[in-house]
Amino acid sequence: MSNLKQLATRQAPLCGGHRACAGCSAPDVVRQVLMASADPVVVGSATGCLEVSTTIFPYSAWNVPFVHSAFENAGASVSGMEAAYKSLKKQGKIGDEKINFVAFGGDGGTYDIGFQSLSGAMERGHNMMYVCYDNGAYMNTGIQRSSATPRGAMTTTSPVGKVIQGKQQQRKDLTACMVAHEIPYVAQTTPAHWRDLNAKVEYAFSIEGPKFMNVLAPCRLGWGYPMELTMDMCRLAADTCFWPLYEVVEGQYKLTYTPKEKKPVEDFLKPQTRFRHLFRPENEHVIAEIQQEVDRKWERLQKLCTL
Amino acid sequence: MGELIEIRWHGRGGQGAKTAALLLADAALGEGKHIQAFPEYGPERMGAPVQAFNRISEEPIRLHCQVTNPSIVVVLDPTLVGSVNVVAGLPEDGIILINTAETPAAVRERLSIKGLKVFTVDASGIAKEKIGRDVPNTPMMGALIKVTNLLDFTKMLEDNKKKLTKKFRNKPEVIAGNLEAIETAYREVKSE
Amino acid sequence: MGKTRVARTGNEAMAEAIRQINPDVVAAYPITPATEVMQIFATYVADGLVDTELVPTESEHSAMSAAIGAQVAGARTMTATSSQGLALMYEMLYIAAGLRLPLIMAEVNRALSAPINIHCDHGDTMGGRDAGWIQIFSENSQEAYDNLIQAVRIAEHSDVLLPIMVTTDGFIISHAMEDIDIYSDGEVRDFIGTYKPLQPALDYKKPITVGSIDFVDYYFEHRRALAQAMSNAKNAILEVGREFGSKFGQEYGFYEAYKLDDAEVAMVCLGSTAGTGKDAVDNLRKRGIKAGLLKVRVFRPFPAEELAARLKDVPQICVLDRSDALAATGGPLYAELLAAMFEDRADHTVINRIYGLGGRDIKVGEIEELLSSQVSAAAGGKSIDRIGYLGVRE
Amino acid sequence: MKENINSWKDLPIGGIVDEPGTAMAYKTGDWRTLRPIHNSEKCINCLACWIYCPDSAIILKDGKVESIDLEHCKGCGICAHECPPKVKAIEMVDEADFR
Repeated sequence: MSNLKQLATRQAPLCGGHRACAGCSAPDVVRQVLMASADPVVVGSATGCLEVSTTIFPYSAWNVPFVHSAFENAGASVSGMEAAYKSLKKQGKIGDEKINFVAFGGDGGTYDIGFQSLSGAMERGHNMMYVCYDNGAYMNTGIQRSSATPRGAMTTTSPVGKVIQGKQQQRKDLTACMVAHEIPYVAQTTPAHWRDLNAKVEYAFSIEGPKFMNVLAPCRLGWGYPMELTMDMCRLAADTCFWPLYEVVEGQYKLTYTPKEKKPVEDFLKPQTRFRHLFRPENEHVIAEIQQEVDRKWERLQKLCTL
Repeated sequence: MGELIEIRWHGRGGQGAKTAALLLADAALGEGKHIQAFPEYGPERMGAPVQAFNRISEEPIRLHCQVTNPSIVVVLDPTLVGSVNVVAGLPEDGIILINTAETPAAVRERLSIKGLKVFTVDASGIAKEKIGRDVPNTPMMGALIKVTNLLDFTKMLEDNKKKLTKKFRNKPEVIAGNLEAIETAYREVKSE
Repeated sequence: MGKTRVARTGNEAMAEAIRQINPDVVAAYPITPATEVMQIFATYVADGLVDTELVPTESEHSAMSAAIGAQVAGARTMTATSSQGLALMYEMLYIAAGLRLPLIMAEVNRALSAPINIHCDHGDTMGGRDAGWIQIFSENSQEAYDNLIQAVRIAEHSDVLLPIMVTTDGFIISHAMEDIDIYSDGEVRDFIGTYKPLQPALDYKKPITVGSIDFVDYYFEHRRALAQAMSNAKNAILEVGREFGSKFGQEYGFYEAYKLDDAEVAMVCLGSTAGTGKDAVDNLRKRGIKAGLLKVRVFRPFPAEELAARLKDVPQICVLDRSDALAATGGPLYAELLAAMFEDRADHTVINRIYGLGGRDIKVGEIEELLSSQVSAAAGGKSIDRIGYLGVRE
Repeated sequence: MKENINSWKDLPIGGIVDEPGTAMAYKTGDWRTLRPIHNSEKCINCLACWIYCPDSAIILKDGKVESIDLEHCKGCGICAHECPPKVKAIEMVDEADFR
């Protein structure tokens, strides 16, 4: 694990001048992930906020090679790049320096439209890391629900109406889906826990094969909280066990952070306007159900960690 | 343009009609002829009646349509006779060669065939005896050459020997069996 | 020059060409009738006969996406597909062209659903005709093989840098064995040369950003450059076709004319039907009808002027389309050929200006200026460019 | 790469941006309504502001916070909020005071 002084000596992968919203966490995810690599990186990306805001022609915020082609194909696109690297290296057409291949996608490009492409890339065993920056909705197109949107959240396609109030379904557990791929490394973290993130990414880069990181990425626009609280939102997600920090190495679960005191999920929901309607008396049962779900999953995770 | 010979093969899915067409094309190519070999494609699976086709010519072949008026028909499976119209499109002087133990006269009577030159050979019987399995397509090649003079028999045999040697390097008995089967069928094919 | 005459199906011939090209990366997903191309090629990979990394993706969309990734990275990359597979790639076809990647595709023409049908028509290729891919049709296995070899040089030509698809007719060619001439590995490799990517993404010392977003300020200019590349492809196709002829014996151009010089009636078509058509022409001539045939080899870029010029003196023309544009105006070849020939024969002057791409504004004054300049050109007997652009930064 | 490309003929092939970090030429500082003021006397150089700044606007020199890149800082206030409570070396002040 590197400390901040060491990380500060690394080349900044992303410069200023990009058009992400003020207080956006996605650039933090990118910077922290890529600075954890001591070797050169080549980055691929799904269409989404990150890609759009960082590559407005002729302005690119990327200091490293960056390739975007479409929304649903970051897994496939980076697997092609990795195959090219293997082929050209084998033939002596390029040098044999190690390159770390990283794919970034939002929850839309990862949980939903890009799920098949991600699954294929992981199954084929490419030596690459896929990082999902999960902000829990299709923020780039104006906050529509995704399968990562939590139960109860208000989005533009899961609005609060007279008979239906917010998203009716639980979120998909993508991290678990990736564990089921039996790849060498799967982890979940947040950018607020930079030490945790750094340790996970450094480890991931040290091993061969496909790696997957699910990184919570608060969106102050879609979540509706004051923009300076971006990192606090991550901490609340971890401390309420809504978003536990853990890793799965070769199938072995390990919690990498246990809150000193598990906070009620209300603490995570309350500061966000997307959950505001849940605090009306008639909806309080939804919060109770969300809490039950968080508890159930937290208990299961703890059990998995003892296996 | 030189004479274009068109052949239709009838068989059942999995029985080797396509392979027979490919083998014949390959042998013809070995004699410097221009060739085509193609199966009929549909959703048929193992056992269904299928067809395959050949075109053989001294000149380059440009046609890319189906063969509807072959001058030669080869029937690999005797049980097809009567259930599939195997003589469809054959001209008056067309040739039909059938894998069956029956005589040409018996087949002609059973199918009420008028005109045509009918030939039969018990290719399955020969294959079982010489190769040990019912793979009628190689002996049928021998019979086909006997009744059509399409290719030089000695050269074809030589060509087959080379290919079989390559394919069955470790099974000399299969090579010998195949060659014997071709020769036997060449000798035993029955005309009217 | 070493030629070997062999018996090959269209799929085998394409797989043979891909083996000789020895691409750095091949990414593909199986689909009838193109499946065999990759099946055969996979055996070459398994036997170590090529240096290729084979990426057997989970869909055609991912196959094209992986191919794009590989080509962007700096690898010479190929794929093969048909029908629904090509349709699933459509989104990525446009992107491969927009990114100016000289990808090479072996495409086996098959009808599109519904109803599902595995046999040949050209509807699949036609669906991608405006995607910015060069499209070359093959009459037989020999042409499929020859065209794929030329495709590398055309796509990678420095004036072009566009993806290219070489098509064959499904089953009719793909699964039919024919005798063809195969050239030696060495000569094919000399002909295609080595691939030198312009700015490979793997070059981390010179980081580039690929696939950025354009707003109204740049999109039209990027598309204008793409259009120019397609226009430049015409010369490259002829140049490569001539060089191929001098090296391997058979020269290729935009089309093949058969007994056309004195023809009173000519058929125009794409693909394998041209061969059948030649036999029909011979038969008609025996019957005293002066028939001829024009086989269109290159559909994109569409050689409009050249085709119109070649058919100028033929009074009766019959266009055979193996696909329907479902536009109530006939097939695509018919529509495009008709447009090409209209210019010489019509009483009207019809010009075309491409405008407003990527949201670029069009103003009242611009329309006034355009129409008035057309009127005054006509009044003054001056010529006016038939095709042009309005509002792009020249 | 030229910032204002006039002709389509001058564009890099394939729409690529052929140099890294060209976004530095684009100033997002004018998005700001609050301005971070860094007090180097209070600063303990823990670099929390640097690791969390989404706009790469914390300028370091020899591992210490030197200044804030006001040409690109969008004024989100994460740096001030993440500065340890006992340190509070960054203060957000009204941008209007500087106009």
